[in-house]
Amino acid sequence: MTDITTLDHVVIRFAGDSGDGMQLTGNRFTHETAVAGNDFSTLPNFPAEIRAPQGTVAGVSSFQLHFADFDIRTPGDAPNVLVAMNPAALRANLGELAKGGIIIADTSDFTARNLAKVGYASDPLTDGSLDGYQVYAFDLTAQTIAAVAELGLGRKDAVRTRNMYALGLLNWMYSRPVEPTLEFLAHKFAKNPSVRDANIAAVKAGHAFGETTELFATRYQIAAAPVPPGTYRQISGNRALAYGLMAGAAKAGLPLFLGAYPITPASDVLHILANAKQHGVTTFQAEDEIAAIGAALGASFAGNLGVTVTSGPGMALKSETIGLAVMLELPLIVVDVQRAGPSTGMPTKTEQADLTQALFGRHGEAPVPVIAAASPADCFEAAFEAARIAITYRTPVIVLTDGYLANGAEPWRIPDLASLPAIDPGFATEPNGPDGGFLPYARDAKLARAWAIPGTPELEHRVGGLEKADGTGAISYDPANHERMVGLRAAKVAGIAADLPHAVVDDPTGDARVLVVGWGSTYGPITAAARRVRLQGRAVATLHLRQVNPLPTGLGEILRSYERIVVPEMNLGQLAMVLRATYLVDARSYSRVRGLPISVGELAADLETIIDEELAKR
Amino acid sequence: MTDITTLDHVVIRFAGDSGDGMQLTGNRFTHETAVAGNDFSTLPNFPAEIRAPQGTVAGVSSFQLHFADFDIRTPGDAPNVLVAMNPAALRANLGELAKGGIIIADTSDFTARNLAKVGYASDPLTDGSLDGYQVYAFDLTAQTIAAVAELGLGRKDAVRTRNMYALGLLNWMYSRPVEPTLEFLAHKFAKNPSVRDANIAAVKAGHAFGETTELFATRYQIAAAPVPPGTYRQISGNRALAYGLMAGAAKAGLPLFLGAYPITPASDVLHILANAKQHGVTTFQAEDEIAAIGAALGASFAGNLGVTVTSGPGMALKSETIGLAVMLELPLIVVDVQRAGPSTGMPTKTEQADLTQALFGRHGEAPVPVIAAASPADCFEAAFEAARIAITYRTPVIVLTDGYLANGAEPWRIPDLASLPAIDPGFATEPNGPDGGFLPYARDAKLARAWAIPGTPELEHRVGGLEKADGTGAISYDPANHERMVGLRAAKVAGIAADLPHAVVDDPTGDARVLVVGWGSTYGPITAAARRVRLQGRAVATLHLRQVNPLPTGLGEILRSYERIVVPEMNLGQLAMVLRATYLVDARSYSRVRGLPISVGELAADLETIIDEELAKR
Amino acid sequence: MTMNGSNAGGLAGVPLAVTPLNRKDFTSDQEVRWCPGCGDYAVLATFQGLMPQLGIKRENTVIISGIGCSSRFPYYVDSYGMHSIHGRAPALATGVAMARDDLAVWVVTGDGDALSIGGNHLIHALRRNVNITIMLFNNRIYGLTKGQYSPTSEQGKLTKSTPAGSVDTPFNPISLALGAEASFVARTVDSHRAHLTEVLTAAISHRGSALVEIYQNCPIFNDGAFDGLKGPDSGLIPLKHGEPIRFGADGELGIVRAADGTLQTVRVDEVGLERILVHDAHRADPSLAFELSRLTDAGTIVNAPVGIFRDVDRPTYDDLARAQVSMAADSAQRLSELQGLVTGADTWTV
Amino acid sequence: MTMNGSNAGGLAGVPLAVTPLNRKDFTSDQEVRWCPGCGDYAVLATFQGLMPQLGIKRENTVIISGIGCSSRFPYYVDSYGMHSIHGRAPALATGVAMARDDLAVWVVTGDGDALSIGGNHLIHALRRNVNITIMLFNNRIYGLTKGQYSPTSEQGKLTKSTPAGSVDTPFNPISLALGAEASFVARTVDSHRAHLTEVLTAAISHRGSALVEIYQNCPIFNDGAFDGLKGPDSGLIPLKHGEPIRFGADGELGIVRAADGTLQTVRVDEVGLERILVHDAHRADPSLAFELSRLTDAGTIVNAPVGIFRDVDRPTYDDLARAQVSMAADSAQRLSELQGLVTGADTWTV
Ligand SMILES: Cc1ncc(C[n+]2csc(CCOP(=O)(O)OP(=O)(O)O)c2C)c(N)n1
Ligand SMILES: Cc1ncc(C[n+]2csc(CCOP(=O)(O)OP(=O)(O)O)c2C)c(N)n1
Ligand code: SF4
Ligand code: SF4
Ligand SMILES: [Mg+2]
Ligand SMILES: [Mg+2]
Repeated sequence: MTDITTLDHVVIRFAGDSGDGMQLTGNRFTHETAVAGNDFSTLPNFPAEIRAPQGTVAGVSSFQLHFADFDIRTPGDAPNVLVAMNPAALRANLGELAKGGIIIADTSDFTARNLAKVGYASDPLTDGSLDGYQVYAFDLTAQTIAAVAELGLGRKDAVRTRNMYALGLLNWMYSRPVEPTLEFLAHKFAKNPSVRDANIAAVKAGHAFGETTELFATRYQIAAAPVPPGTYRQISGNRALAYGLMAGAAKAGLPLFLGAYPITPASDVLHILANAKQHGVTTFQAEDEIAAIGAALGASFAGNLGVTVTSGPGMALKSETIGLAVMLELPLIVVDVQRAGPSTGMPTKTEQADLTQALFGRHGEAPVPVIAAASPADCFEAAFEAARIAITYRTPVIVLTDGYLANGAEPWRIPDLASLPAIDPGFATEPNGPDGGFLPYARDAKLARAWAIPGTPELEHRVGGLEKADGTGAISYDPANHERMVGLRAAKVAGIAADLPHAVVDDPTGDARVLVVGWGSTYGPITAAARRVRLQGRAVATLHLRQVNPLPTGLGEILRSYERIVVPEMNLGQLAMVLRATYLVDARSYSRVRGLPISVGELAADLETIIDEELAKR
Repeated sequence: MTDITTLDHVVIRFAGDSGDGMQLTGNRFTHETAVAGNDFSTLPNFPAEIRAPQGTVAGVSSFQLHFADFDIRTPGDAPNVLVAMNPAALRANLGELAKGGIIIADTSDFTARNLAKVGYASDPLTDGSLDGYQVYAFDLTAQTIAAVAELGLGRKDAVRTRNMYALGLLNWMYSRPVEPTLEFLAHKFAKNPSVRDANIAAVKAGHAFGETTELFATRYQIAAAPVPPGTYRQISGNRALAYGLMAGAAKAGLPLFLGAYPITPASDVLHILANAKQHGVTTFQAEDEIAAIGAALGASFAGNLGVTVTSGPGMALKSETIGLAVMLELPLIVVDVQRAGPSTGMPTKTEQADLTQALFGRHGEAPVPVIAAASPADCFEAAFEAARIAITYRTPVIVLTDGYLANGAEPWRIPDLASLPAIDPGFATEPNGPDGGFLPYARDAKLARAWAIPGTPELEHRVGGLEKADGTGAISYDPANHERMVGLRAAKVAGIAADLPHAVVDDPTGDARVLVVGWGSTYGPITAAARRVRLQGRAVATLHLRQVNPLPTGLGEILRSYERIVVPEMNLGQLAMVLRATYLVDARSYSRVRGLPISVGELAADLETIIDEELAKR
Repeated sequence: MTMNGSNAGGLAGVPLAVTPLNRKDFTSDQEVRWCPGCGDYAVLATFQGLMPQLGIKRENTVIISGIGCSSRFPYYVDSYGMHSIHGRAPALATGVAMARDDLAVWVVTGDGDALSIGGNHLIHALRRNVNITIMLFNNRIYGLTKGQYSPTSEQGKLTKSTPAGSVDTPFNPISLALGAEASFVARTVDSHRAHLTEVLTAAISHRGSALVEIYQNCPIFNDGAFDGLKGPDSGLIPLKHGEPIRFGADGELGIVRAADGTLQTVRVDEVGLERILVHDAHRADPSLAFELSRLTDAGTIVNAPVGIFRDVDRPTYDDLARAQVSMAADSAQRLSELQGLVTGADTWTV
Repeated sequence: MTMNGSNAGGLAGVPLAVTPLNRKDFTSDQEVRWCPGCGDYAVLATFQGLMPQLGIKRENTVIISGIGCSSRFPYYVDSYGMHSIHGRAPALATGVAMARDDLAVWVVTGDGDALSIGGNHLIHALRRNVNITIMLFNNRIYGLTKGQYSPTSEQGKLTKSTPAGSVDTPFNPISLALGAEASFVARTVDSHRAHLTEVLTAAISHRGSALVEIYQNCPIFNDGAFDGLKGPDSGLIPLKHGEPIRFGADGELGIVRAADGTLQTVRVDEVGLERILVHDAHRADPSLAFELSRLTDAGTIVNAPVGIFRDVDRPTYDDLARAQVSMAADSAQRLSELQGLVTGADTWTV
């Protein structure tokens, strides 16, 4: 009999060729994990090439899943378990496996030729080089073929089901229910019974293999995580973002218009919204990023909620039109799903280095609110908030997410849309001028200008990129007017802070000397690292910025109340610069620019050193 | 007899309809001023419209000239003398005339209809509203017609020469020689003797009118300014810039390639260089700004010095390609002749609000050196320096000037090109790899990479926007390599500081508590204001930044040694932000965003208040 | 093609004015600021005269322009309007047209705006067949930036940026549009009020992208660019659907298809009227229109066909895109449908 | 048009290799990373085979690409190369070609890269007639971004971004290029090695911009896009200058100019060979080439002319631009001339 060991968290990475179905396997295992009540976080990793040659390191596709009995924040640094479907998968991922971790390897592809292809002189499964790990190596492919033999599939199709065999085995190992997957497969392959039956048989056989073989000494279980009651689903950042945009438009009663040009890792937002046309969503795949934002701005002018989604190189191209939107003072949402730059950089890798571009990447004084999502699910909130601000303040809003958030997934308590706050577009419908005329640049208390859409009688007016006379919006070259308008546009954006939650620090013991400030997706690693640090008995405070422009009220006081401010970012210190300039505090950049999320372990260790340094100063 | 009063400086503004030839008049007077040995600074001001309707305020064209017996830095805030050729010119410019200033008005156009056109209910020349000024009103047009009558010109052509009549009069009034202008006219209209003779007659008649009439109580003279010996010419910023680029290319032995798309106020650089093809300059008027910089970068790849020139909206469009140049590490000069933004803004007005765009307007970590010219003539130095840095460090360099520098002019001691430092492109000609291969990303001591141009045997290689492996330049997705390369690119640019003069403060008495820091064209107003402040007996220090990235060595120490740091900028505090973030000093923005140079008088007065405040704190 | 009311027309869906409008209704309070004598004045006046005739509501008229002298146009028309950024008007107008089926959407642009920086948006709007009407003011020069050569300037053009003469072959805007699959392509002249009115009316009545090239004189930087058309042995070649293509002072010249397949100019009395090529603007294949576009001179313009080169029906991009989109009319219903999507199929409850 | 040495040729000025090169010389050390079965492999192999035949120095070969699967091409060829940014390769190549008259400049681009984001640079390079040779890999899909529809995809295309079918009319790249005044326009197919070699050789030998559209299969996202050409009653229509235009398995079909002036497909045996239209690629007027381009299907491609549609001589932009530029060979001389300019005429001495 195998023991059942209880763990609080596990990180599993499934790795194989692009064609091996690792993403599906990972997603299914994630779903079972979710149903079992664990908290989780996932991160897929695709090769840069569309289809790199089979069996090469460049062609390895992987899916990492972190699940636990507590609320976790990242997909984990180092996997505890590596499922390697071939030598390339082992080669590409071994370096990151935790010391003493488990390796489950399909020996079928470990031929001399395949080993040589990835630079193994001898078979690592047998040459002792994996002695520090728990290795479970067996011919998973052959076992799968045997299991599905009677269903009459050709060899190729039979081999295709080996990912399900692996899934069944993992299900057994981590005490997950297989039923949801069996149902899923029955549904997915309903039109192809033999493939359906083979996949089902493979899952069951994998599970049975765990059950019957004596290979595995231990079986694990991870208790459910205590989460607020509600109905949950798994959601990726790109999907949450798309839904948040739709919710914003719906709550404002506006049609949603997306202008987009495909670009990794933002394209999925276009794909998701293109599939939602029955919800009042128009999508326009433009000829380039400039046309995409241009059409979105045109749609806003016409009374839609205009949105454009892109990544770094596309953001650069949109700068000029964002400036026009600043001058027109029309709602517009510009989403930048950041990837590693500069230039084409590493398109499939993550980074946070577009913050200063978002803040400053326009000519002239062109202030724009900037919102950054903290986690995959938070992309919904960020997008919804962007819609609210854009519409209420008649302003372009930039939303920053990144490749890590876009493709990563986590459980999400599904919001009740009816209870989200309504957004009032407040269209002008009547003249607002003293003499019965219309003043398109007359402002309300929030400094938002009057917004009249075409089709509204009596409110005909012209907007444009030339400086506007205060109130009338006529062209003006008057020096004093220009200074006033530059000031008004800045004040309007700065004033949004009044409408936002104040800055909140998380300092459970109240006596931390070190404050860690983050924005965007570093939320996960920072929160997880702080937890570790605190578990070690050290005090540390954290503060997360969802809105980078304007910065929240009260931030300065909080910053000044700590002795050391650490700002972990996947860039060379962009937020740190802003904090230093704004508050004259010695915020120090903790910079990691590797195309990867910041490592929780490394950050925790570094924070401990820093905390100890500060303590030593007393 | 008229008295001759000696002045140390005068500001004259010539104003008339676009067609009245005010620019020519101003330029000629400037030249005579130069020949008389005065220092000077000029600022033309064109209407935003190509040809606004005659006699309207929008159609007024003016030319301001400041000349003095000392070295001056700006074209002056408020003119002492206004030459108004019609009611519109008076209306448009009176507000800025110094209290008690001189108005010379041509009464010919002061008809009821023309007055009404610009909103005058009664004739200001006679209704007493100009009582606070010295008004000289007479029918200049009629006098001109009379003077040229015998030369047989039609009325229209005769009227056209009235600007020369005005010039002659001013020549008399300020004791300037008329001979250079007579020569100039003889040359300019050589092919059209009757026009030539009429213009010459008009100049002489204007001069004689001053001499003979008793209208003018005083005549003025301004002594020559003490300037270093040398041969001088008058030069505008755009021309100086063009020559600086040519000098840089010539000293490096490279052909110069300009890719440009016309845009105000940068177009003249294209025009000037298009006229210099016999000096190894290729100009390419591209289909847009993206193609312009693309072709320039292509030309650099091929071994030319690639340059592109634009203004704010065009800069926004070039962002993506600047990022590519950062990755390719090739020489490239990007000139932004700033104008008032955001968006189309006020194209004919000046501003300095593209600094943060220059520093940060790209996705990813894409550091670029930024040089800003201080004065029209300094555009030569700035451009030459940009060429040196771009070529030596293989990097794009951004040069910032602005509309005020571009069109303004000042005397320039013509440099001896032969004695300028040589620039070594240092092309790679031989393999540099361990195995006889070529490593395009191998670096020298300055971290500049090896640059081999097409046509060089054995050094074939590929560059591109994807992250490069250190040394080999092959595509790399390796996290550690990416971090290293991001760091190397940043270190290379930061390292340029080692190659530049250290920061220098101007603090004549050594006991100033207030330091005024400027960059770009605020150099003029800051220097002039500091002079005034000092003449009032107050101590003030100034520091000018020619290079904004990297900042010069020693700047932090200087900043920290003053009690108050004031940063006058024609933006909302962009340099102030950088200084605060970099040095954690309380640099305070002195912001004037009016599309106009900062007023010397206003700045001087404000500085005095600030200095007194600081003194009061003791 | 009816002008309004019919589903096929460019203005179908645009509400009709309740009381008749006049040209003053389309005159804004902004002072017109073109140079004296600029051809833009004539086009503006014609436009303001034509708009009331269309019978649509003023507030449902939108004019989007780029940057250039001509692009100041929207300021002077009292409708909804946008003076956008250089070259991007077709992109902005695409968004407007997709968002709303009840607007008449005009684009105003210049030869630099449309064909230099904006060339890509133009050709894509044309191929998509977005329901917009584009007035391209072709003065063969950059006016606003004070006189550089443009992509329609003749080779050898002496300008500030080409002191030794420009060296590139100009675009023929009609050929380019036809190569880009445009469904409606026409040419007219600033000063020919009746022709301008006729062509613009046909253009706005066309459902889909309509490109109208307007020869426009810039007296300041390119004066007389179209004066060659007035010389002897020169002139406009009027294209009228279904009629033989004749031109010259008395229609004495005509176009025939020669034996080698090419189009050639002949004296009508020499060959006989029946041999003169009959214009067919509705032909599905754009080749004839393309051939006719080549009768335009690339250098100094001495001959140029004017009128409608091509006018064919093809579903518009925005109509087709709209047909894929739907939205619950009731907002609660919309929200509940969205709730269903957001919730998805794979949920669990804690 | 001779291949080299002659002033008129596209490679005139490019130095000749001293020792003969072979295909290995044009193979870089980078692992080729396209999907198995991708049509790009075939084009690369043909290109590497063709390069040594041109006889020019390897180091004088430059390949500039944009972004897309096809744009990885330069990495695999051991010449000078640049993998630039999306859509901008023609602009970069224009700079290279203007800066240097001794380089063979190739541009590699895709249907998205060249016709979507890069459309404007493409049409301007063509009208200018810059001496570059453009290989446009048309797979009618965005490969690199994993399968969205492109500006050459047939209407109704189901892709990730158009789950209900795309609604826009595609570009016909040949028609577009001809509308943009291109002097050399051709089409070929990835897998037809001999034809590809012939067309590319003619293209690089053409002095001026040469656009070569290459039908390229993307087995992953648009597999079989050109399989229609292999069906019964379908196929390529080979264009050969000076020869009657015949196609079909045994050349049984041909193109004639019908009485109404249009081109039509007929059975050769029914009308007689003498009535079959003879192709003339050198005709100054692009209309015939344009008409032929329209024989390409816009939907599923069942028929498509291949070969050289148009090949006419016209001075190149870069040659003309270079002719205006001069520079003192001696650097001191250059400096002293510049000193004269910088000093100018209006000086004073203190
Ligand atoms: C991005 C950008 N680049 C350049 C300019 C400068 N610019 C304004 S209008 C124009 C060209 C105008 O020519 P055209 O479109 O022919 O219009 P016209 O003035 O002749 O009517 C240029 C280059 C600009 N405003 N924005
Ligand atoms: C500015 C910018 N926008 C978008 C992208 C994303 N992108 C890369 S390639 C490509 C299209 C590729 O299609 P195509 O040119 O047809 O090349 P293929 O991959 O099919 O060979 C896109 C949209 C990018 N790299 N840069
Ligand atoms: S510059 Fe030319 S096009 Fe522009 S307003 Fe003047 S005349 Fe018209
Ligand atoms: S996605 Fe298509 S075009 Fe791209 S490499 Fe794969 S097969 Fe070729
Ligand atoms: Mg024009
Ligand atoms: Mg493609």
